[in-house]
Amino acid sequence: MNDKITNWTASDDAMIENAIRRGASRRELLTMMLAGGVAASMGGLILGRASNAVAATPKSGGALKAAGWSSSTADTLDPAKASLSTDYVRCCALYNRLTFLDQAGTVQMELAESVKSGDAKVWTVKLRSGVTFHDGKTLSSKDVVFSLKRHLDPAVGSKVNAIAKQITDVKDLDALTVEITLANPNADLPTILSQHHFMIVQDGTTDFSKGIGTGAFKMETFQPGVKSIFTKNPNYFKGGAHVDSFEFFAISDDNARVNALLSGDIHLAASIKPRSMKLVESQPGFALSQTTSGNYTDLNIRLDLAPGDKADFVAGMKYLINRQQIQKSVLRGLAEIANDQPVSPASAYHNADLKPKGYDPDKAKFHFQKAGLIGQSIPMITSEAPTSAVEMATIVQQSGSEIGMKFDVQRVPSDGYWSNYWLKAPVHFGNINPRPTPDILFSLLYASNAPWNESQYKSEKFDKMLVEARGLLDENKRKEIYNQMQVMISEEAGTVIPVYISNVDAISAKLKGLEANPLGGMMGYAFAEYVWLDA
Amino acid sequence: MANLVEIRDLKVEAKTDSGRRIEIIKGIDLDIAPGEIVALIGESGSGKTTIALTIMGYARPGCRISGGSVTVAGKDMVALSERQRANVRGLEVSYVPQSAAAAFNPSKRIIDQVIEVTRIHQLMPPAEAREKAVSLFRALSLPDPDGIGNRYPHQVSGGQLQRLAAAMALISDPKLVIFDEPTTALDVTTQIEVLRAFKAVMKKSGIAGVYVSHDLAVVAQIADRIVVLRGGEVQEVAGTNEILADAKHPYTRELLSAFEPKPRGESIVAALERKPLLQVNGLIAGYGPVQPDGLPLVKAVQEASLSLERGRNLGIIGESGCGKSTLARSIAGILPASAGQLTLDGRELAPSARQRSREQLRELQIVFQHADTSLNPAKSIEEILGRPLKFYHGMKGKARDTRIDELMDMVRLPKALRSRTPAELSGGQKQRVNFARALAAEPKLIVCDEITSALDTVVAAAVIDLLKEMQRELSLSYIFISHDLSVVEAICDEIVVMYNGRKVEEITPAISKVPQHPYSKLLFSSVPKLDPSWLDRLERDPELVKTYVQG
Amino acid sequence: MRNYVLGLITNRLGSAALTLLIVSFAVFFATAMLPGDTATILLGQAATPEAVAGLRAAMHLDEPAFFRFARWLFGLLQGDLGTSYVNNVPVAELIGARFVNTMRLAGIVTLFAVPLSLTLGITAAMFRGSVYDRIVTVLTIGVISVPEFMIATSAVLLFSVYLKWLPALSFASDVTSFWQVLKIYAMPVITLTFVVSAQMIRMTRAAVIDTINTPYVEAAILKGASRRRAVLVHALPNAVGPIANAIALSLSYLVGGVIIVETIFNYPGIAKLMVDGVSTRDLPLIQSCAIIFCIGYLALITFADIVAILANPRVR
Amino acid sequence: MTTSTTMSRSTGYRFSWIGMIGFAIILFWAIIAFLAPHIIPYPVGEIVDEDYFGPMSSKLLLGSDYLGRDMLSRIIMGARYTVGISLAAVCLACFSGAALGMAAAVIGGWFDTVLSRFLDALNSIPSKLSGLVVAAAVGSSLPVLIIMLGVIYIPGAYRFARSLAVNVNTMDYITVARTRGEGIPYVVFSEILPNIIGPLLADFGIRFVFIVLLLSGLSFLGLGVQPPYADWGALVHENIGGLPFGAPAVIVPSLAIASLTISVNLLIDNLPKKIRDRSA
Repeated sequence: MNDKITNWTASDDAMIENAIRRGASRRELLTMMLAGGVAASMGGLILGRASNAVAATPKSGGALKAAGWSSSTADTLDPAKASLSTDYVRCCALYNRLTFLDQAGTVQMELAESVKSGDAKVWTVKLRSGVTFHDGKTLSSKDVVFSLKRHLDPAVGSKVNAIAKQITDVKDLDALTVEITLANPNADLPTILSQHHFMIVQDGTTDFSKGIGTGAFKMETFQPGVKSIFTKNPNYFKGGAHVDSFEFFAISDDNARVNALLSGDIHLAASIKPRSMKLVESQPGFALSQTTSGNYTDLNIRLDLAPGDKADFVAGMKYLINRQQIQKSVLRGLAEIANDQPVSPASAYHNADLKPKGYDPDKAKFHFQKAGLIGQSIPMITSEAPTSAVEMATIVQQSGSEIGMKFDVQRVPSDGYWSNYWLKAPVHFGNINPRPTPDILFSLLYASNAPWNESQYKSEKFDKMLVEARGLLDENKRKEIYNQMQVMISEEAGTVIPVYISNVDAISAKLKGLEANPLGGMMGYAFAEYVWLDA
Repeated sequence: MANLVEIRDLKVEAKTDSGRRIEIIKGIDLDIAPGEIVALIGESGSGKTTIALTIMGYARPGCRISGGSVTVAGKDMVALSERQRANVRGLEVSYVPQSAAAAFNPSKRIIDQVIEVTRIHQLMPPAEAREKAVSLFRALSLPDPDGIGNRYPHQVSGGQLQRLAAAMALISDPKLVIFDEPTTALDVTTQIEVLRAFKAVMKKSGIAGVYVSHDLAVVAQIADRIVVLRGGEVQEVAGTNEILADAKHPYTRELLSAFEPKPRGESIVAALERKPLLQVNGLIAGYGPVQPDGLPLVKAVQEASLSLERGRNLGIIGESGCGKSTLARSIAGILPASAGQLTLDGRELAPSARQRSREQLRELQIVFQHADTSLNPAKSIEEILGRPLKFYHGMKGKARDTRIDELMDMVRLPKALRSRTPAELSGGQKQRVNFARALAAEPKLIVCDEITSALDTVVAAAVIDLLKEMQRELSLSYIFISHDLSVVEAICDEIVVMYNGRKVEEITPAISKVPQHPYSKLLFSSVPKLDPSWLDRLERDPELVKTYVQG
Repeated sequence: MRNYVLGLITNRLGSAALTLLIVSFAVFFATAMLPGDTATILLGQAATPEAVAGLRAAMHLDEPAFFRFARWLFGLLQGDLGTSYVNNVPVAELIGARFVNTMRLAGIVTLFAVPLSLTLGITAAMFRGSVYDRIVTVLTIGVISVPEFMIATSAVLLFSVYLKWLPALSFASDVTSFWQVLKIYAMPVITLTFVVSAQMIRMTRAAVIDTINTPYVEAAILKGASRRRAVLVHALPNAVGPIANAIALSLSYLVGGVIIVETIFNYPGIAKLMVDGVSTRDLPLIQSCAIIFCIGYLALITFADIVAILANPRVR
Repeated sequence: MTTSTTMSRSTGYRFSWIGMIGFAIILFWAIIAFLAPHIIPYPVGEIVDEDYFGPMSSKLLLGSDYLGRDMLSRIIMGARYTVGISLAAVCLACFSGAALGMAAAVIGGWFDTVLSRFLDALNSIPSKLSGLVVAAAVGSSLPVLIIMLGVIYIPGAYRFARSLAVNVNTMDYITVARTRGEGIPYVVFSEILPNIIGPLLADFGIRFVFIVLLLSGLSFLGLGVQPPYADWGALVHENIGGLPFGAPAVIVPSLAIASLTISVNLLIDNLPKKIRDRSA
């Protein structure tokens, strides 16, 4: 990073990037930077940095090696079951979706030529013609029907079963046309289909170990929990990847991952911890790539259990959590301060007028006193499983101790956390991965019947608004309703969302073409197809 | 004639726990002529082994030669470097250790260890060394001289190992051989063979020797000159005959007197009503898995029957492996008998100590040979004696303290030793504690398993006196197990001779001291006498020796 | 005599088999205690009750646990390690390559660590009380005192990041030359040699010192043998039993205890596999790994016992 | 060795200076651990430094950790956990291991066989993995941690104590005690224990080191003391990212571990000896 720019933090970089994504003009950006205290002459340099990927010309060849952070014997090539970052990366390399999201967060067509609907209830998908699978078979609508219907079968164990349930019927109209019928109108279907789990596999596939897809790479070696090696698919319908081969594996230890990058063993170390940034920055020939995609770790207070059944406890917690400190110390600036609702600034629907609550121990104390909870020991479940939750818990605990609130922080093992503690404990941490639309976020997390209703928030008004917005094809109206819903969550729900966490991938300077993507780090896990190695 | 060894004003220091150095050899002068055999005699702690080892320039760990000179064939071993000393060791002076069983490396073949000296000093090619070793084996009357070397140490008997150790010492044709109590660990019948072999080889090749021993009778057979040591100082030096006939020093006379037969003295209990105290009928005991007939695989004691009357003592003698200790352990219930009955004072005893009542256990106490291993080294004398008082008699506090003092008085131990641990006591003192512990139980019968074997002659005699005295005062009975005939004769009313697990003869010394059974005869005749010509005059029936000596 | 030795060895093998049985039961009960099952863990955040129930039925997890265990144990007796719950692959297949990796790493470490430890341990014993001995003793305690991940990370920083001599990761595959093997294994081998040697050095030194204080070593010195000869020829052969035991105990660590090294160097070994098994509640995998660790441990211990028996002419 | 038979009263203890240094360091850490809450300059959870992996300064004597928390305070509180947990666990392991080992040696027979096999089985599961399973099963509270660490090291302590006790058990004084009619507990604790206490203490020391290390190894796997507190091993691990900068946050806890484990061993190798002069 350039030393001359003072007070310019990585989060400022992220802000600019977001603005670019949302489609801000160059003039608006320069205004923003002036407000941030940066001289206009400097502006060009930063913009150059933020969008350097666009300028260079790709080179062909080379063997790309990259490391994610999690893998196990549960590694799978079945997109429906994909659960770890490594699964997503592998699926992106091997398969394609009907649609995908570009770095600006807008829907682009991939295997589909068009996804259209008149009433947002019955959708017609036209497929690209001439797309072939790795084994030479041609993509047809049968494959799409099979791929989508799988998610409805409980025996498959699909991760998106809850979302897929709104699909009531899928049928092939002809070889390249598929009709999808929804239970209720949903204008977001094209975005929903851009999620990684909706990758298209061959009709009738039961053995996923071969990884036969339409993607930019073919499977060469797949050892669950060890590594995967891919080779370039010469018949790729988009025209082929830049690199000849791609090797991906996971190094779960953060330091080991960074060290592997620094020693030149890999080109990309995904999702490094903020504390490792200093080291990467101190070494020449390496850079950081940051994505603010709307991932967040939240403190969940169940409204139906003590102490969350007292509204003042929840209100107090929202003042007690030191967002600034979490952003600065825990995440080293790699985060944006959030306002207790799940729609991040990366989304076009983010309500920028809703200001985050400031750190105010006195107000917090007032609320806790009102709730009669001062001096009581309140258990708070945390774990390494939700990102930085242990550190956040420590900070809340420390702030609490200054006003006489005792939090009994209990760190529990990561494995089993999601099934044993998340959603269950009265006060606990959760972590929500980015979802492309507010509709998905709200229906998964805040609707009265939401499967992951972290704080057991129940509001009939909210439910009605959700259904109403879903069916609306008028963008402005939808945005207005979503803005209101964000205010409701921020004020009423028991989820304290202190910051949106940026993902930071450390990369070798040789790796070019990496851009940010709202679906997550590593270009929404699909980087292998787009990047090239500069010799 | 120049002396082979000249020791002048030799001083050796030892380091104590506190790091203080104390002198354990306090200025010794000693000469050894070529071909002369000099005996160093004294009780343990007299410094006899320490002196012998200095001739090789060696001091055991923790010790150090602090002054004087030890000249061996013109070289002062004290002044030499470690490397130069190594050149003398094994070559000019060699060593026969007290226990060849421990001094042979268990994991190497005997022959390799015997000829190792020639290898170290590069004296001759291995093949030649082997031949020489075999001829030495023959000269030392070892059985199967050609094959014995290929065995491992555990595969040959103790007496053979001792002779093999001598062969190891002699193979380099040294000028001087140091024998460190080479026959102490052997049975008497075996000892004769070994002594004869040593004497023959030494005389034949004119090698000088230093013979370290505590047993005057053994030394008398082999040494030309005797040096009497005590507390690191020479008490008397004289020719063997002179010492035996006309000892000047009082300590020497004390040593000699231990050999005089003592009158047994009429037991005072003898006058009392004679009632059987212990009866043993058809006792069988042994080791190994139980066979279909309900008896163990290895029967160490076969059908032994004994009877002991109250106030009388029973001696059991025999050589190692005859089953005498097994018998003692079966009586005490340590090794439960497989068959046979035990009756103590009219009541039947269960075979295992675990099944006996506390009262029965109290009435029958056992005292072991090694006071070192029978006294817990981590406990003070007070604790050792106090435990049975508390356990059997529930004594506490003052009463117990008083009783401990009484017990120590009885066994003639100074009260100052109360809080000492066994390691701080001498061998004799330890054995007294061992005995006092048995007395603390106030038993009717004490089984004494070789309790004097590990003691020096003078000390052993004193312990025997103590036993007799206790018997008079407390009307005890003893079963006295030993391989040492003189000790048994000194105290017992009846003597049972055991051989190979069986009782071969029962002798009542008061009636007849002459054994009838051939083995008993052989055993009785093998006990060395103070007469220097005893060994040379002793004639043994070769057939008898072949039958009964494993040697 | 020969029969006696055979008997002793059979006895050792029998007790090893008994231990294995105990382990398989213990592992079964321990894993049965784990909260959550494979279905819920696999679904993670997506674990809705219906989804879990469906997956459980599909994976046959709805059968009683003991029944599953019995079936697994029965299969094991026929050499079948069962099928992973998680990805339906035979456990033997999952373990296969990783087991080879683990054994290879263990083998290479053994090749370095054992001679090193024996040399240091024996020489320290030979020159007991000397400055050399003190240095070795203090260094071994020092090395024991450093956490494994600290050693590993320091080694990576030094050799990979700064000096760039060695790769930071160790993949067992794509090895083409001996030089590459050396490079790839260098880091984990350095780390593990540090970790396992210290204890072996200590034990070797103690065992040799024990035998140095015996009459037969004194006898050797009195034959004119040098200190070196007395230790190497006379003391050492009799210390083989305890040394073999110490080595076996240390090496057993290499079979299943190297999770940290496997993690830091991304080495695909069997310890990491079991950690995965635990976090996904993949019972056949956990049980099979545990059995393998147990077999490894018992094989080493039993081997050491047999070495001790054979090295001792008294029982041979 | 030959020594004269006259005797003097034993007159006290001999304690080498190496042992004294070891003892002093242990005492130092024990006092720190005891006083910890009263002497920490900042609360352990408080972020006092804007920067992370800060250097030593007059404000933060040992610099700051990866979150900018005061390292000195964290190490002082860490002493409580490292010393406390390890000590409790090693006591548990050595006491029960030694008691079982001695009992097995004395009782023998099937008791010995079954117990030995069972503990062998326990020992054959790698310690970190059994730690992982236990923590996954019952969580990682302080008592669970101590019991787990203790149980993991029982087999080792058992093996060691048993092998020592088997030797002592062949001694005549044990036979004497048993023919006196003494029960197993007396034989074990009064007759055997005092004779093997020396080697047992040495074993205690080395096992203490192992437990400190295993505790830090567990922190690598995410198990251990509850935040904001951390034992030294966890401190090393959470700050290991500072190693390339030589940050005190990673160096100092490493040194603390080394100082404790080395001094425990120095002390145990050089325990005060009661002087038993056998001669004046």
